Amino acid sequence: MTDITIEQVEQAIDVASDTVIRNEHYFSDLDGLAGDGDFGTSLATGFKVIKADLPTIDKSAIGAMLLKISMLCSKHVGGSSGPIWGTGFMKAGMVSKGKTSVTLEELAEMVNAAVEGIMARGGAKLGDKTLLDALIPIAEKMKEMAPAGDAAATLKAVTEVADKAIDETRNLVAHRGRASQVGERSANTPDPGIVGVATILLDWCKHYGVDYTPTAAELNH
Amino acid sequence: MTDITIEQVEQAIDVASDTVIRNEHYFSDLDGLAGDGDFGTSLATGFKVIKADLPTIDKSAIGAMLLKISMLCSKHVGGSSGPIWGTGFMKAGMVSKGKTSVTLEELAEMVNAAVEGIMARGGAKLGDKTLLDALIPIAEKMKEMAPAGDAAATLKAVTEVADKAIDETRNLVAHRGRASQVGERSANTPDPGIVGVATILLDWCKHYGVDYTPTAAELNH
Amino acid sequence: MKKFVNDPANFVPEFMKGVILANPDLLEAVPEFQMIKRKDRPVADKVSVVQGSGSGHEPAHVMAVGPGMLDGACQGPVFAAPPVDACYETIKALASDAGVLVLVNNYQGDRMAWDMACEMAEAEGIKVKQFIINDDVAVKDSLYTVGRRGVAGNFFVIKACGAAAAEGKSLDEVIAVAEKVNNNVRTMGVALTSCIPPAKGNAIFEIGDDEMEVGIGIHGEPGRSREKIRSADSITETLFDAVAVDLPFNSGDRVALMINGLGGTPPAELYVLYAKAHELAEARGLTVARNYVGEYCTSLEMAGASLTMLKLDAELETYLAAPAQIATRVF
Amino acid sequence: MKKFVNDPANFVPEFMKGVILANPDLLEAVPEFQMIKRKDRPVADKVSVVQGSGSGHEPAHVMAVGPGMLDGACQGPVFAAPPVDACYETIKALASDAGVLVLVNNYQGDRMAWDMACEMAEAEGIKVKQFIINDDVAVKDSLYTVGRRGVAGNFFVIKACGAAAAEGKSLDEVIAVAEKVNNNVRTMGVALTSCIPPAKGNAIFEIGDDEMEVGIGIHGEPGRSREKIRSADSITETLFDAVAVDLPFNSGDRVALMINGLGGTPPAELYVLYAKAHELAEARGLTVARNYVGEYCTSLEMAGASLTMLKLDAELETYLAAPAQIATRVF
Ligand SMILES: Nc1ncnc2c1ncn2[C@@H]1O[C@H](COP(=O)(O)OP(=O)(O)O)[C@@H](O)[C@H]1O
Ligand SMILES: Nc1ncnc2c1ncn2[C@@H]1O[C@H](COP(=O)(O)OP(=O)(O)O)[C@@H](O)[C@H]1O
Ligand SMILES: [Mg+2]
Ligand SMILES: [Mg+2]
Ligand SMILES: [Mg+2]
Ligand SMILES: [Mg+2]
Repeated sequence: MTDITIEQVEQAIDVASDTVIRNEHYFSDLDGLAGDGDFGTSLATGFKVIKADLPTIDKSAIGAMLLKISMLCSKHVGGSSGPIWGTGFMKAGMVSKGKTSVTLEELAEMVNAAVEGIMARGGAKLGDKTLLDALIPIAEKMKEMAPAGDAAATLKAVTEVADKAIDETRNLVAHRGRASQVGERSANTPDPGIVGVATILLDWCKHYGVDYTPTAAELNH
Repeated sequence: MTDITIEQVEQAIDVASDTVIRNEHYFSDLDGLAGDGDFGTSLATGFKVIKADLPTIDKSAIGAMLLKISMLCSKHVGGSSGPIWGTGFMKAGMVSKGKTSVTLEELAEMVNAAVEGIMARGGAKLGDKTLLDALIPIAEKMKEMAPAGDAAATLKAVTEVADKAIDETRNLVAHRGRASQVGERSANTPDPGIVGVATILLDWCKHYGVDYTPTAAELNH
Repeated sequence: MKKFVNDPANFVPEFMKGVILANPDLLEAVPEFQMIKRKDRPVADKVSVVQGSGSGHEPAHVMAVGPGMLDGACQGPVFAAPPVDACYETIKALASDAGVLVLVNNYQGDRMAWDMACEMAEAEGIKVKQFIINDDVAVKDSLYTVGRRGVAGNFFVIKACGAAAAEGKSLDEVIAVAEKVNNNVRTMGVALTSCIPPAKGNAIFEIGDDEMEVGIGIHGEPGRSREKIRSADSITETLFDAVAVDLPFNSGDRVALMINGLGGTPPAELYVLYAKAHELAEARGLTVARNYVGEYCTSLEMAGASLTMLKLDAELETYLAAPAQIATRVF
Repeated sequence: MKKFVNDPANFVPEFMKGVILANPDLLEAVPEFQMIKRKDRPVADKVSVVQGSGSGHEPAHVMAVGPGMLDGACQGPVFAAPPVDACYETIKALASDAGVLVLVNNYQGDRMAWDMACEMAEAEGIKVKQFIINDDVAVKDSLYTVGRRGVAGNFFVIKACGAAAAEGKSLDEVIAVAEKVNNNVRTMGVALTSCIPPAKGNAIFEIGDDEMEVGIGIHGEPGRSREKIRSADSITETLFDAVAVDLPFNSGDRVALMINGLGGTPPAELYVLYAKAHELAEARGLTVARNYVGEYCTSLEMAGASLTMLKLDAELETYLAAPAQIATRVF
């Protein structure tokens, strides 16, 4: 097995940026069902800047690059997503300080740090119907599979986790974010954050030639 | 010829009070055509108190009684009519201080004092489409007829003056009071103040058995 | 009716009661005459400054009673002059050896009521004079109407006269101050919505969703023109130009600039207007020495604003800077 | 849209510009971060008190910057949290040896933004702490939501902390003051109308001509109940009772009582509410030691009001009485 290089991380982020930008209106529409309809725009606004700056930002190390991306989120991403995604990149960056490449196990630790950071930041728990309902099981799955060192298999597995999370949380009531203000009315709508995470993973699968057939309607729209 | 006693003045005011009270809604409706529709109510509110207090108020002299009535107007009559009618009674009272009866010529002086007071108070001139368009010619007519000492003939004459004033001012534009705010739209409406004065005079004719047939529609409604 | 009101007939006495309960040390009421006065006035050697007009313009007029402002005021019903006897009793309650100055906004009802009240008070030997305020440039002055209305500029006349009276100036000196302010202050307003007098229960005029009334009177009197709503900056230009050319205000003048909310317009919007008004003043070469942004003379819940400018000199700047206190306060 | 607005995208920077132009000696702006700060702050030996939240609540939050109040604040878009970096830059701009206290109203967006900003600032060695304000009794506290919202009670936390900081109290001492105020202040509001965020262009919620929303949030969040409009007194009873039983406020307590206008309700109506609230307080055996009637925390042009009560002790009374100054002023 080979390590994941900073170039690969940069590329993955570039691909994710395209996903977010392409789905701007779709993600906002999903947020509009129970939330305030700004999720797609907030995220896309930030990732447009990230994609534009990516070639030129500090790439002395993965950590440095991720901390810079965190800064861009904190400046350009509005709503809750700013601090949520900014925190994720920040925490992942802190555990990858100085590294120009990481093992799959180290990547798992980065994801785990991001998840714990987001939980601490927003106080959401598993089942609150937030993107953590995808990220928490993803972090566990990565921890479990990382030792085997099969990046492709791991990507496919976490994509499936995120895919399933969409339908598993669909009928829940949101307890965080704007969607929580409408209470019961947030049931029977997908959580846009979870859909966002799953869509990024699905695009990574496509990009890296990992074939996976999603089940959630939002991934086949 | 005999003088006009304080009892007769009191009675005339009592009759006028009935006129105002009976026409409360009609006068307000007329004011509503171009003004703010409060004339009838404002006047009636005051004259209800005047009629009630009349038997008991200071009747040591005509002047004292009229000054007291002026006070009641200043307390209970709203809108412009409070100071207008209050001023009229005040000025008439001041020139009849200490008198328990007045000659027709003294009565003419009282009316003239009232008219001058109202002109000074509100700054309206002949032709501004206010009750002064009735009162000014009335004062002149009384001055002219008083020496002859025929009260009935004088009453009939001034009633005719007021009656005519209604139609002579109908097409004018109001330059004073709330009606002046609507500018041109105040044309082709009768001035409620003039109608009020004419109606009181007409009722006095009826009360004193002076027969007069009015021409203005508002006096035959 | 989207209003906080009990029996509409009690609207005025009830808000006045609130003013008294909120200012127990400073003010006292004479409910019979809908009058509010300073507890510590009159005093023999100081001119008393009083006012009284229709309700619905709060903080004008009773909420403008306090040290350095009015010594007393009486309220009429919403948008209607107070009865003559309330005006008379207000003069009497504030009568002092130095005299009473009545600041009358130029409306026929108010003028006649105060004129008669002053005559009655004088007949009793009370020293009293009236001064007529007419700062509204929207009305084309004319022989055939009562003329220009008194609107938000009233605040500056009160503030300056209140300060002069507090200094112990004589009645004639305080009147001279009123004259100076009134001769140098100009106002024009714009309404975006109508308003609903509680007792009436419906709007005093109709206005379309995309319309505004430029030059509106504070009782909803028609203004200069009914127009389509424009941008805040463009509206501010219209108000500023009308005011600036009227005096006129010339390059080099030091001015006080006020954006007054008509009741329904929130603070943020008033500051949007102020930003533009300030720039226009500077572009004209004026120096904004003092500024006022808030509600000074409202028209119930009407959405809208007025722009007032006062040309200053050293004397007026001192009077505007003098300490003062009224019911409407922040802390 | 019956509003004074230019390009809605510029609404916030434009009203902030007005605030700066109106307070040139006191305040300065950092437009890039929609921040306004005191010109004479930070100083090393004094705690800086800062805040930042969505716009549309003026005078909260940037208009509450001034001596004895906030030292700095940043604004987000209308009804949306400021970006993390604006919060971070605000902390940095007011950083002092004594430390920075961030007063955060309890909304997830604000909390997360300030939490991350504080973490970033601390990472740079800046001494900073947060305090969460949540005085809105309308929200039933719960494990499953962010909990009670911070509303008009925010004013009292700012006022007391500002006074304590001005006195030179330490960061922990100022936080203790914030805690005392927040633990003793309760608010509930009612909306008669909705409001229109300029960029949205339409009402944030629908409400019938004869309806009111009791327990409204300042962003139009649904409250406790949608009801038919009742008399001012009856509405005041509902607000007062909800507030009074919550703490609870007991006979013998000295309190500060606030009637806060939500933006579209004029002064007279607020005093009608105050009159009743004051009577209810006295009927409960409370002593109203200080009162506040006006606009402290608005919701754009929403017609409505909130009632806030703060239980006082000697320390808090001193802090509320301490001199202070903000953009929103009368004279
Ligand atoms: N406290 C939280 N912790 C983690 N994720 C959250 C939290 N609150 C909201 N989210 C995620 O953010 C998404 C909404 O993002 P966005 O619309 O930008 O936030 P806002 O609710 O402020 O409008 C939700 O779909 C949810 O997945
Ligand atoms: N300045 C004035 N001088 C004399 N009479 C006047 C004047 N203004 C109005 N009036 C008379 O008063 C009548 C209206 O009375 P009222 O409705 O009580 O006054 P307002 O115009 O204040 O509502 C008018 O019909 C007119 O005859
Ligand atoms: Mg959202
Ligand atoms: Mg009338
Ligand atoms: Mg208002
Ligand atoms: Mg308001």
